[in-house]
Amino acid sequence: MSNPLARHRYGEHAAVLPPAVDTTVTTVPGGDVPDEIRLALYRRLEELRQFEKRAYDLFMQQLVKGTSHLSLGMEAISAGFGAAMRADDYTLATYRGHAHTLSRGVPMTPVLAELLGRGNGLMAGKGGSMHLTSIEHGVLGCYAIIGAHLCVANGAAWSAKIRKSGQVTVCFFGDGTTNIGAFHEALNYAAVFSLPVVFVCENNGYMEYTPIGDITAVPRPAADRAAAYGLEPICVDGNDVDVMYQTARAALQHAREGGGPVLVEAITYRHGGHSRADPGKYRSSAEVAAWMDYDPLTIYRRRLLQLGIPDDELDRIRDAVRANVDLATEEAKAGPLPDLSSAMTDLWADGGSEWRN
Amino acid sequence: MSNPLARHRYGEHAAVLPPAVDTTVTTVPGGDVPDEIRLALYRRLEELRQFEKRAYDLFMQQLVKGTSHLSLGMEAISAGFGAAMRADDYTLATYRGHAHTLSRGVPMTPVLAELLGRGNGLMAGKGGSMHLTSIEHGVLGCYAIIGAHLCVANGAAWSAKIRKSGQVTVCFFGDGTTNIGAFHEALNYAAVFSLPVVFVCENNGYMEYTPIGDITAVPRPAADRAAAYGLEPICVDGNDVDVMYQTARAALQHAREGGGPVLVEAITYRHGGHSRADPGKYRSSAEVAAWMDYDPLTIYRRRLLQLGIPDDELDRIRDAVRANVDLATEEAKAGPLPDLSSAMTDLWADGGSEWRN
Amino acid sequence: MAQLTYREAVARGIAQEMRRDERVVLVGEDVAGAGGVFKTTAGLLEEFGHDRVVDTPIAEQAILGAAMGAAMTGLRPIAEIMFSDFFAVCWDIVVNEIAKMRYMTNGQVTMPLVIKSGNGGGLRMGAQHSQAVENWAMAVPGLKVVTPSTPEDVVGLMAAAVRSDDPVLFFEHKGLYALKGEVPDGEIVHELGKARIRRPGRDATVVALGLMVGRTLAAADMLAQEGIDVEVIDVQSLVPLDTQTILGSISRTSRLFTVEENPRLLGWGAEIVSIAAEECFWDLDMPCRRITTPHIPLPSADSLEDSVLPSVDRIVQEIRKGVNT
Amino acid sequence: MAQLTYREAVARGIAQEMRRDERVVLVGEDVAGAGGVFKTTAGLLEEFGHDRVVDTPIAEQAILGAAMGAAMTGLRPIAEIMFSDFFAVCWDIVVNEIAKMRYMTNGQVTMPLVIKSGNGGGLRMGAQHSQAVENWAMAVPGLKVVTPSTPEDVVGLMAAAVRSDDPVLFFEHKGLYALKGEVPDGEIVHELGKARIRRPGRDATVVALGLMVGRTLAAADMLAQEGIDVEVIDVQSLVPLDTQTILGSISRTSRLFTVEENPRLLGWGAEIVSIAAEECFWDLDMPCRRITTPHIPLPSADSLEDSVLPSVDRIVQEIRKGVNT
Ligand SMILES: Cc1ncc(C[n+]2csc(CCOP(=O)(O)OP(=O)(O)O)c2C)c(N)n1
Ligand SMILES: Cc1ncc(C[n+]2csc(CCOP(=O)(O)OP(=O)(O)O)c2C)c(N)n1
Ligand SMILES: [Mg+2]
Ligand SMILES: [Mg+2]
Repeated sequence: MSNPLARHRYGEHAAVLPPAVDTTVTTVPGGDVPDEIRLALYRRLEELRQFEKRAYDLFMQQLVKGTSHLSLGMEAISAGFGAAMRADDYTLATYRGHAHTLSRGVPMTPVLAELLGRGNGLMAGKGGSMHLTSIEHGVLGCYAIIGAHLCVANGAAWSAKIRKSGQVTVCFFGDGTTNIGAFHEALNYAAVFSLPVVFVCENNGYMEYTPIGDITAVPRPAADRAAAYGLEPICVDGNDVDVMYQTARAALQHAREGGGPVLVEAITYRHGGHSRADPGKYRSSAEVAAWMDYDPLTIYRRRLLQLGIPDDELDRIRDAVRANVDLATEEAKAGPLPDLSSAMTDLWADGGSEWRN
Repeated sequence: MSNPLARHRYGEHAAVLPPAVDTTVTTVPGGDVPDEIRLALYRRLEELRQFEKRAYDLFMQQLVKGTSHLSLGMEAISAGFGAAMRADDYTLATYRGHAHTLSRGVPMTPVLAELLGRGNGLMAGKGGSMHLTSIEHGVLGCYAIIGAHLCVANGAAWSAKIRKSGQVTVCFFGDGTTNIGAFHEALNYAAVFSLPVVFVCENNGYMEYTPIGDITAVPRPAADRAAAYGLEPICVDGNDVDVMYQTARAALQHAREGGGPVLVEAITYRHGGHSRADPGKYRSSAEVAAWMDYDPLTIYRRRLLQLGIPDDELDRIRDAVRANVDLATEEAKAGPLPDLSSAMTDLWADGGSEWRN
Repeated sequence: MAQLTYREAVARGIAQEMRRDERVVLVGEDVAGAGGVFKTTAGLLEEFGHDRVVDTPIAEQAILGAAMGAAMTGLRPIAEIMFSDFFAVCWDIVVNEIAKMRYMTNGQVTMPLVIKSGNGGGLRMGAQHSQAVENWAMAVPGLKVVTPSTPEDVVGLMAAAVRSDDPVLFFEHKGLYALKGEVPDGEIVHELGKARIRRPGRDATVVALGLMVGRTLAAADMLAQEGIDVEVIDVQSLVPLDTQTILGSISRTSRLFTVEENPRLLGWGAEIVSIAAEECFWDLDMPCRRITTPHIPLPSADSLEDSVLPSVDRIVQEIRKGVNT
Repeated sequence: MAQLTYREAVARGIAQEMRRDERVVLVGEDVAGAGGVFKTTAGLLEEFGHDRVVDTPIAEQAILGAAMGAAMTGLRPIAEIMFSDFFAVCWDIVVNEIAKMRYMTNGQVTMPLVIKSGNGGGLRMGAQHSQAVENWAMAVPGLKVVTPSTPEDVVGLMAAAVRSDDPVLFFEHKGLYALKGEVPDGEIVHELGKARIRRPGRDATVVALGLMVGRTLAAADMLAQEGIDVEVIDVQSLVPLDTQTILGSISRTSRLFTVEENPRLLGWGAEIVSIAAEECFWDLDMPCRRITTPHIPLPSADSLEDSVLPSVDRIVQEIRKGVNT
């Protein structure tokens, strides 16, 4: 962690280092993960990685319009949670939510088609990259204004509690989000009503172009605030998918069993810029290099090989994923433009948008 | 402190006990206060007490319209701060701000006249009881919507810092206010920019009609959150005006010398209901009685007598204050109604309210 | 048939719906134990218990976020924002989340929730506790907006709001809480989106809302004595808007006035006047007129507040002047 | 005379004022080191240093609170709210505090601050990053509201906003950031509250704002070829509103259109149409018409977004239809 509030010239802050180097991160033991889950985790990491790279390429071809925020380098967090969640659990994520959506099993084609603004998009082109939602898969939405969705997550958790459904709500957000008011309201509220919700702070070290340490009063933006809500501080290695899977299992179990909310801080890094407009030049090349070495996919593949999983089995998975991404790309590109009349539908529950008689 | 989040029937929560009984409160030594300051503190307590009682009587006579929130029982906090502040320091308070305004030396007549909606009111009847402001005395306003003024306080502190004026901003608010988003934003912001601001949480145990412990995840709503902003937890006896004076001095000095923000939690109690509509029936009579015994004025007068200050000197002060309150009442009642044309003035800096040419 | 206050009618309307549908829950600051700071939810905790009637921290974003998330997952929450001025602290959840969610998700989500709030001036509460902000909500696509003016309408519109699968902002006028009125026994459910002609008349159409309905009716009585016979429409529902009733009335009277409590610029009356100027221009015999509070915050002193809110006298004068030009 | 983009003009206007008056400070998310996410503040940190150009946490209430408190105590802050949609997370500070403070204190306080914000649609950013919300601000007494449409106006109106002793909401249209235009050398200061006739014409008055000004001018050119000669007014400043210029134009043309990007209900055009329907009714020859986005959130797909924002074609069609009725 860079030293919070240290004063420095822009771009010359202390490097944000990977967990292996940073001793403030508790590394939950990642052992004990069954092999078939490990393979599923690996597949998911490949999917997220390859999907985001494809999304990037499609931007470059001007096929994705507007803006978009990729999870390259941060895939282990949503992958670990996705694997640990029950099919009917709820996910809420941010504008940086492709990975979180896919991690719940939403197919790639509608997601990619949504990015391309096509009629076969997940929301038929009405939401876009920042608002992926698939109620069918428990994805209650991606939210583009910082803070709100932590409060919304409480509502889903409240309803599950009233309905006694046993569902847990998982809410992902970034380090920068811990400084907005809604974070505080949501955490206190969840604790007061002992709601079954897991808040997951993906600490990638930056709020857009500003190092999180520069604008946060404590070194660990989420974990160091846990006590303010009577919660345990949990800070884990967000690039180790085994750690994330185990962390997710423990957190989900705690919440599901009536233990109330959990706040997890997962340390990670984004490989690229904040959004497609950003080359990420405010980060030193040494810092970027250190994290590229600590890439979740690289370290996981290395681990699986060490555990005796054959190279070509992993290759097969990777190639199968590639075929899927290619197919999804074709299907998305081949998608029709949305029917223009759809712009006027589904404002209201009656399917229309009439405000008068 | 009542046990946070304990579930109980409405009105049957554990009693909120005075600091003398509650061991979680750090009692800053109140010694070492010079006699003339002690007498000034006593006078101020009498003023605040008698003023608020008069305001209450005037409600009862239907002369004060709208709503109003009294500080009866809570006077030691603003009195202690008022005595410790530099004349050019800034105060921001809430809808419960009569005491905080008077504690900066604002005369009683315009304050009372404002409550009565008269033309000689502090804001000529345009603000009312909840918005007392006297820039001349450093009172930057009383704010009636929870949370905002903590953010505004930062701005005054920022400006003092840029202007290198050495002024400190003191911002008063209630226990219930610690759960709203703006509290969190303001505290982090103040810490990040090391602003000369003292946040004073007047913990009177209740958010309107709800015990604070029922809707807050930690027992000490402010002190237990200090660490989330890298600040020291400070929790003091808000009914002991010597303690408050010393606490204020230390906090002001820290902020003035560039040490950054301070967050003080002062434990206190309101004798009456939240506002004039509220008889305060959700509190057990034993609880109210315990606090009536631990009344700031009673304990202070007792202390002064013990310290050898003669009874009749204190009586003289009390009577002088009474004469002032009587005079202010007369002057306020005799005040003219506001000129109706004043409703259209001073929206804009040009003195008018025209929105068109 | 019972005499109920407007305030009691709020609780009755909520109770009616909570009895009918156990998915209906109520959440807000001091709504449970204390029965609401305006006592509009008195008795509900006792009848429905702590699971369904919930006191919250001061955290309006958390309250509305909770209502929204619950509405998306099977409940039908009613949330209270104590004073409508406080919508400003949670406006993001209202306008960017609740209002847009169904549209953005192409209909995957429905949002059956009600936000009730004490609204309006006249109680000497000053500029931060007196605003009438229906126009803030009307400007945002995806929100339904109602303000009842009688106890019976409170019950009927509350029921309609709770049964609506769309988010409804339910504005209760604080100045009407003590108003008494007849409320029929049994279940009452009105329809959203209907204006009511409170008084038929031939000479002018006067559209009013909330507290202004009563003042306008009083003004109409006085004008009648001068031979000016105005039709008073209680618009009640700004979204959906009953343009048929309003335009129909104008086509008969040829004259349009609106009586609004909010500050002048972009009050809801501006929409009604604009619709008239576009759609029944040829019916209009004379300029439209909006009778509003001037474009200022509300002052707190009683004399000042009374001088700026539209009064019966001012309504009479402006209509008389308008009709006689 | 230099060719500047609208985006560069923002930085130039701010720099002009920061050089002149050291009380002017700038605060917002990523405004310093990064020069703003839209690069509208590039170079200011380098010239004015960290004391006067400040990067903040994501905490819009804290940002505007800081600006407000500083304005009350001797500074003249400019605060950035990155996207105007985010006003909803800090609306309380804007409408209940900044706007009302001077009035409530009977003039004890002045509030010389500017809030600049990226506003408007057309960039495929979806419903939460595309709104045009000038009408939200216009409805609140105590706020001045401007939206420049050319680089030169950006500089001149920014200077006027900074020099104003009242709070000004300065809306920058995101869709115009890349627009280039001539900007004279030297100090530029315009006057707040002036509309500009961008194109004189006899047949109709068409009032537009921001991105819609250019589209309306393009539409006017097309209409001219059909012999319809419209006057295009860039309203620029909604508060104060230059009703003289607008009403003067209507008195010459007898026809009023507004072209608005915001959703239909209670867009700023409703105020202008209402003023016309009240004050120059007898000048009007035909119904007024508001050309707006329908009352929906903005969809994100390019084809959908283009279909709902007023386009040059739609403006042409509606004016043609209006003028020919
Ligand atoms: C209320 C609000 N303020 C500002 C923004 C602009 N914004 C979008 S993403 C972002 C940075 C968020 O940082 P963090 O929470 O760390 O998430 P990350 O992008 O790193 O995943 C900002 C400031 C916003 N969307 N909403
Ligand atoms: C944003 C907002 N929500 C709700 C209220 C209504 N309200 C006024 S005072 C109050 C309780 C405040 O409690 P606390 O902060 O403990 O202060 P106290 O009144 O006890 O001094 C509430 C909920 C408000 N004014 N503003
Ligand atoms: Mg981040
Ligand atoms: Mg309290």
